Amino acid sequence: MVTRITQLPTLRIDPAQKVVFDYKGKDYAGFKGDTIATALYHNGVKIFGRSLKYHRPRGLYSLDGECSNTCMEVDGIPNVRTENTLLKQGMKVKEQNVKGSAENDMMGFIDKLDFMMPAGFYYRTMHKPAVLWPVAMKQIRKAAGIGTISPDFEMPGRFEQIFPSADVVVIGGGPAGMNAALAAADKGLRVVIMESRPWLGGFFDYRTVDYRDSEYKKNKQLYIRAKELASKVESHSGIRVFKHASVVGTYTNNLVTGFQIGGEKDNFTERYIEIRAKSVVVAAGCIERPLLFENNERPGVMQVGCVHRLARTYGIIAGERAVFSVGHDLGLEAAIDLFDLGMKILCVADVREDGQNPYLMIELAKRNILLLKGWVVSEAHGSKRVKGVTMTTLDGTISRDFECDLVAASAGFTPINGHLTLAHAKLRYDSHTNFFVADTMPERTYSAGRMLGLEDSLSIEVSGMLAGLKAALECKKFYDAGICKTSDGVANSQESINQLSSEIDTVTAKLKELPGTARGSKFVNAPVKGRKSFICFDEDTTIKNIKQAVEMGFDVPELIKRFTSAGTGPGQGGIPGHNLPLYVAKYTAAKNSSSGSHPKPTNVRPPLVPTFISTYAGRKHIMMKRTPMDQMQRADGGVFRKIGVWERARYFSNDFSCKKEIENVRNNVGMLDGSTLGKFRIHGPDALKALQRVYVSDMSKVKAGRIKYSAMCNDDGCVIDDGVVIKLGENDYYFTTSTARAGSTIEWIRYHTRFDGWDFYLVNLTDSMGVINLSGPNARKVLQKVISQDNDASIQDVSNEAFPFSGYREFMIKNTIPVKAMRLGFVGELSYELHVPSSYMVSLWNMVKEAGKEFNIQNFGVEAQNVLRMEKCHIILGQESEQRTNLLDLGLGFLWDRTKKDAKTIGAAALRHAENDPTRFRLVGFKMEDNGRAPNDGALIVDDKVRGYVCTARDSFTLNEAVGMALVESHLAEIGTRLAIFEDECKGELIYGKVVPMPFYDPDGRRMKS
Amino acid sequence: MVEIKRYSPVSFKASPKRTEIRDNFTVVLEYEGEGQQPFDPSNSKDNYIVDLSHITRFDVQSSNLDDITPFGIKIPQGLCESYLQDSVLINRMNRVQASIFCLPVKKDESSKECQFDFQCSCDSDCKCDPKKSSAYTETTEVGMCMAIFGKNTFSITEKLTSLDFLDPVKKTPFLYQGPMSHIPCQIITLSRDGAKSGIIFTASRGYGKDMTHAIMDAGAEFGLKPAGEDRFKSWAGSL
Amino acid sequence: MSLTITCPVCGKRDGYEFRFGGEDKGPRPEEDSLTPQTWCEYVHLNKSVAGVQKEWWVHKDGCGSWFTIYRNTVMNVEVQESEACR
Amino acid sequence: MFGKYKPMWGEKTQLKSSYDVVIIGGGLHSLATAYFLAKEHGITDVAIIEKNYIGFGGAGRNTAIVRANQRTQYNVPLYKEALDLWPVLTKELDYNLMFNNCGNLNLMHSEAAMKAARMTIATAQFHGVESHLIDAKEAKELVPALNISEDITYPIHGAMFHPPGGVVRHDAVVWGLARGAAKHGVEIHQQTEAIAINTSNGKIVSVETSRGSISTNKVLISAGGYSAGLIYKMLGIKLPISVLTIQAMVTQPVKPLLNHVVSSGAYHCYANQTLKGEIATGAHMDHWPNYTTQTTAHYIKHQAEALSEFLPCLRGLRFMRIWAGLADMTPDMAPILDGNDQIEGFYFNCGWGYFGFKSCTASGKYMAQFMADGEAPDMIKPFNLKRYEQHKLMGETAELVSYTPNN
Repeated sequence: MVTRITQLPTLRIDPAQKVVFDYKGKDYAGFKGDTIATALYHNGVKIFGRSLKYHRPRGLYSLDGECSNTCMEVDGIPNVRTENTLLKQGMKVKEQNVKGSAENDMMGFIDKLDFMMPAGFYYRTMHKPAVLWPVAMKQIRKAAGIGTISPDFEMPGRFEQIFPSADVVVIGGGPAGMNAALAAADKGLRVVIMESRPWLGGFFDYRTVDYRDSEYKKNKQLYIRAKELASKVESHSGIRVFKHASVVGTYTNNLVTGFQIGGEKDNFTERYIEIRAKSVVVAAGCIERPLLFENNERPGVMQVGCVHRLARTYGIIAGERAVFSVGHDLGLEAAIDLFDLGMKILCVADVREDGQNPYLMIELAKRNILLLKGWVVSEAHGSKRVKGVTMTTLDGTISRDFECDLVAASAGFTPINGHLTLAHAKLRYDSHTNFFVADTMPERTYSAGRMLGLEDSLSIEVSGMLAGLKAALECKKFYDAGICKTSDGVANSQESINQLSSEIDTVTAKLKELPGTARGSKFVNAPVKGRKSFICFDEDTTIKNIKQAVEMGFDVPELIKRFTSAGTGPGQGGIPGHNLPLYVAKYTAAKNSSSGSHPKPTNVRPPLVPTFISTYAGRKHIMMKRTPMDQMQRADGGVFRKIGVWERARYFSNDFSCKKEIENVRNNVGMLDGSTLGKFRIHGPDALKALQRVYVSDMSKVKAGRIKYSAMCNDDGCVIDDGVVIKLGENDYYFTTSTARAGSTIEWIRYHTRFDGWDFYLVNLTDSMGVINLSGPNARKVLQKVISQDNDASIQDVSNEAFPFSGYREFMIKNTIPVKAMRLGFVGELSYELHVPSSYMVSLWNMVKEAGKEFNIQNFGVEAQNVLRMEKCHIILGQESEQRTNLLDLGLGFLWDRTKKDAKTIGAAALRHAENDPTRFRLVGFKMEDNGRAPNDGALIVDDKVRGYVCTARDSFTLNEAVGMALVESHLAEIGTRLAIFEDECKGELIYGKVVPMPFYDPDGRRMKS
Repeated sequence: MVEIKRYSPVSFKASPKRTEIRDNFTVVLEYEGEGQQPFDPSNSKDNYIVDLSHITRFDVQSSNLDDITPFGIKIPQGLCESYLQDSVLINRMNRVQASIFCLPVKKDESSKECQFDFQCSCDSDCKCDPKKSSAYTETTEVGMCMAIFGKNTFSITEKLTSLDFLDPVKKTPFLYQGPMSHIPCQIITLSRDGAKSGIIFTASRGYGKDMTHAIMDAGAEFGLKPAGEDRFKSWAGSL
Repeated sequence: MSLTITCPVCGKRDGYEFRFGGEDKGPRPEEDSLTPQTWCEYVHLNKSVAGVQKEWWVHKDGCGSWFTIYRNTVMNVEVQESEACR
Repeated sequence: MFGKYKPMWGEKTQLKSSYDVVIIGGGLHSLATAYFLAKEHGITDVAIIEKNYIGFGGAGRNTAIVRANQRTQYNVPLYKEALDLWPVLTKELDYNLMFNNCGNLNLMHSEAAMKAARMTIATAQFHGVESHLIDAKEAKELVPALNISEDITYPIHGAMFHPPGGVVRHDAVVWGLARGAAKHGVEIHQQTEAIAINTSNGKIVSVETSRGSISTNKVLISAGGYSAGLIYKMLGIKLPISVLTIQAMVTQPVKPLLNHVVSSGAYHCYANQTLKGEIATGAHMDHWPNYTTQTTAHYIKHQAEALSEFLPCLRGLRFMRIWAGLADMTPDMAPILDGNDQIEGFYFNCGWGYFGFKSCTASGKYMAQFMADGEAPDMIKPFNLKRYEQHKLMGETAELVSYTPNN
């Protein structure tokens, strides 16, 4: 148990509120505001898990999740970064990747076998002899991975998504970000600020040194200044604050994505956030650069900020006897502050020979803290946790050992550049700050604060203000150039732009007077061999591994990353991101004895913070279309399937052969809901021209009162759609398309006429009309009954003479329901298609059903229709056609009018080119030999090669034999040709069919046409 | 005997309190538990959704839209601008196309209900009466139509679409043609004024059920409630 | 990357509201003029420019307009026509 | 135990002024072609010219999935041979390519898809490639994490199970082939950009690079997604290719969860577990041409939505990294392997779409033969460019050609 300081003004825990949780089956308690890791640390847990490859013990190192050291399983969820996950009542916490326990891991011996595992060793081992590999692979798989997830795991919680609109997004809720937000919001813009920690304040939040703004002069401490800024931001009506919200992606055109973790009062566990801003300010701050020395990840080695924040934010003094090895003034500041909070500090090594802040030197001296300038920690001792360290001078000539249980180690800082590079900023290494800095910024994006290399508190704030103003100016310019000049919300006059520009000049000048970028600490690695100096903790990649990779010819950091895996673990490159390129540059320079190449940063990839799949998914609603008959058909026992964008009744019983449905259509009468058919009106002076372009037939021949069946092709001459066209008036047509094409028909027609400048107008009426397909020998009788009720005598006549095949009529049912009726015959029977306004569909359906009762009217579904039309050899596009078949191959050449060349009909040229090619596929009908069963759809037609395939084949109840249609090479298309059919799982046993004339059912069309 | 009835593609999990049969639609005027009556749109903390799928709508297309005057009203010139006059809402969709919504309005007000009262004096080549001119197509049945209004209107929409309803460049009422819950919609923002904020939108009729579900789910945290047409009238009347 | 496209009717919108309609190859050729080669060129062949190209788009989730834009295929961003000449 | 660390593909050398063969692009198809040219045909005076570093493009950004269950008879034998070559090459190159033949499970979400699968399966079986249609329950037994309930957008009806397929460590193939080719004398020149190809009287004469001119009379462009643009830029030959950006991503690593590759056309999604334990999963692509390898917010979200439905336990995992590569798509989803036709000595190998990884070994083998003989071997003859103007699309996809690249 570590004693807690419970009285500090900077604390973010509430010691009055206990939170009980379960760790490995036992109850532990932390405080409200604790992270899981701080609560565990408070309870004396120092080893959180074991490393991926060597099973080395790992402890708390940073507090922002830059490595997987504190990843644990929480409530069944693996790889939870406990160091920045808030503790909740009742949480169940477990260690990962251990055999036994994290404290005593039976796999720990692997740490000694590192000599067997140089960089890329997998590639050079375990494949000789070949039988070894499958065995080895199983072991590798078991050893890999860190956490465990069960295949039936159900993610608890509610995940939401929002797409807030904003003008400016500020990334980072520290002093620079808050200033940027205030500056932009004060100009009347809509600002969103996103901060990954649960509070605003950032770099100021835990620091008690004085804020040196001359305007205040009140000896104010930084954390107080942070609170002041936070309250301004949170109360500003123009600023929307997302706390506990990490940005995970930044993209071109100022798109920012992230997610927020829900608090107690929120109705979400996490929510995905996506914002299309007009300008972005990145003020993401810095993380610490790990110091490279032997055993630099031993539990007890922590980053300076981690030690400092543990004390100031969580009230935890991380060790009894501490040694510091730092490279910057903040390290010295932390040592002083921690000393004052009661930490025993044996020494502070600073890699810098000089340049320390004199004030801090005096304060150290006042406290008798030993400062070793030009020294660095070279090795941590202790097998499971730090028991001591060796400190050396930078050249390694003098060394000193200290016994200690805490090493606060930090080589310096490195900016969090991911938000910039993801949005295409190009980085350059700056030798003054020793930062990678953005050379070219993404459009309308500005950065501010510490990531620029600023350390002075006022400079940081002013840089934020400047970035906020610049962002505001971009937005103003955007609105000023807006397509609509009807702005009322924002004053966009040139005047306000000028005013803003001059304000920017003033602030720029002010910033110039303030301290500029600080000199950063140079890249240092302790004078050791680096066998266990880890450049990447997640992947156990050592300095030695990097050297090996370079020797083998990998000279680009990005490739070394691939070869050694460094930076590819759950820490998202946080640990090696800076050190890897620097080390590679240094090592290759030394190797080639050149003066040094420029460090090239490795790629950063989204998500910048590991993000739950459930969070990205947010609230995904299944969006399907339903016909007006949906509920009723379900009540009638319809078995529904999602077909394209629609929910459709495919069957009306669990007999998927649909025998009853089929027989009832053939013998009595059936009704099918065809509402999904595409339906359109085209009108305007050039409507006919447009139809001539897209349909293969001569559409000038469409007659009033008649329907015209035709097809649309693509430029390859493949049929993309078929349907009927009805002439409603001069240059006014109603036409139907297949269900699949309904959504793209308008787009298609407009595309193919886009250069012509024709005046025609299209209206998609698909959803506005329900369609009843009334089919079967009794269909006429049913229709007669439905319409006889009120139409006048001339309309009432639906005899074959008055309403023949291919006829079109309009009725009013009960003087109320307008119906467009077409005499068609897709299923091969006497058949009517009734188009009715969708809202009336249920009523008309019920009327038809009632009228049909005496004729045993029944529902039939899409599959029954499929079989019925197959017997009649009517094709379904996509089923009897594909990429390799054109209009002619399908036997639909009769639709094509070759005389209308001026129409530049789509597909016509291709049809002309291909029509004499003897090697094409042909659609044929076949029946099975010797009363054999039907082959599976998709079976192949073969000889020694594949010669075609079966499109649709069924054992026909109507014909009492097995029939089908197939696409075959044209030399097999002649009537009487024997087809050898190869089915899946046939084990070489072929079955045979014979090409027969089409259609199989009612070949002379008497049933359909009379 | 089958009773002739028209059905909306939208239905709410709420019990109608008062209904009215109109043109064979059963129009809900008020649902149980809708909240305070009479409704004061400018001072309400609640958020409502109203099914307006029964209202008459038209599509009008012409290469010369300036000539076309639906119900005698000029079509707005600016692309994606809307114009609301009495009960007629006209939305300029593109260079050659506009949509027209005939909104229900308060009976007791002097404003006319366009679709019933409109008298056209043209004898031939009519450009103002949708029933006479071939430039118009009735689209009532093409889409569902709903209104969402209340102070959290845009907190609800931001969960469903990235369209920027609060874009300061836009002036209400204005039209968005864009996706909501992944479905292409026409969305007209009628007001962005605090508690009076609200939109009307249409989308393909077939999506009625799933769209309703998506909106109710998004609106749950803001207490989004189904309301009857009367509440819509009070709101629309206050604009 | 995150493409936005400026629709001549609806303004600047998210790229996913649109559908790509191919490199601009000019007006549809006369049917009689087409040989298999010129047909193939018009229908199938592309320049696949790594740089700025003129291309067709339709605002499928919006107003339904077809229009051309200039886009830099290396950066996947819409650019001004003036930049296309560079 | 491992001896001295030596550069795997030779020390950096000067670019010579002439080579027998110049190969533009340092990806898998180039490396494989070079390897087979040198090993099988004794043509060792070969330079590979790579603008960035070997494996920079699709070679290092692909699904790593291998399989041989293509749709049509021209493709199946080629992919079968490619699949059979992994263990052979592991031995030959003495480099562990880590072939994990865990089998592929291609999910079917409708009756229509089951029918389509039958045709593909029959084609595979006809050519001696193991592939079976299984129902949803059997699929669930193989992959317990599958959600076979009805309440998802695309309920699972069954799957095409292809046991010989699996996953190969893609980087290993790059490095192994590079090492193998270099051993046989092939020179690999990284950071070297091909700028122009010079012809004379319809014959190749030289290649201009950023490091000088090379005279040669045989050039191969097999630069993956960059091929189409380069071929047009350097030689004015247009191709029926749309270069699209395709994305893939991984979750944080977990202990074994998926023992097979799972893919779904309806969800535009595949998922498999790498040897490191990450769930590698890939996506649909933007259907407009691009040379960018930047990722989008749209697809990582789309992927999460899809996985949430059919592999719902993955909701508890976090995405860690997303990246993108290029796929050069043809209208019929089959590649174009052609050459020595329009321009003597000029060969090209492109249009692999997202099948470039699984095919690279066989493609390299036959392109090497093609370049050695000057005449296309029967195996790759059908993949000529002429087929497009002859209206003889190959049918690797059933989808009809539209104005938008299909994928």
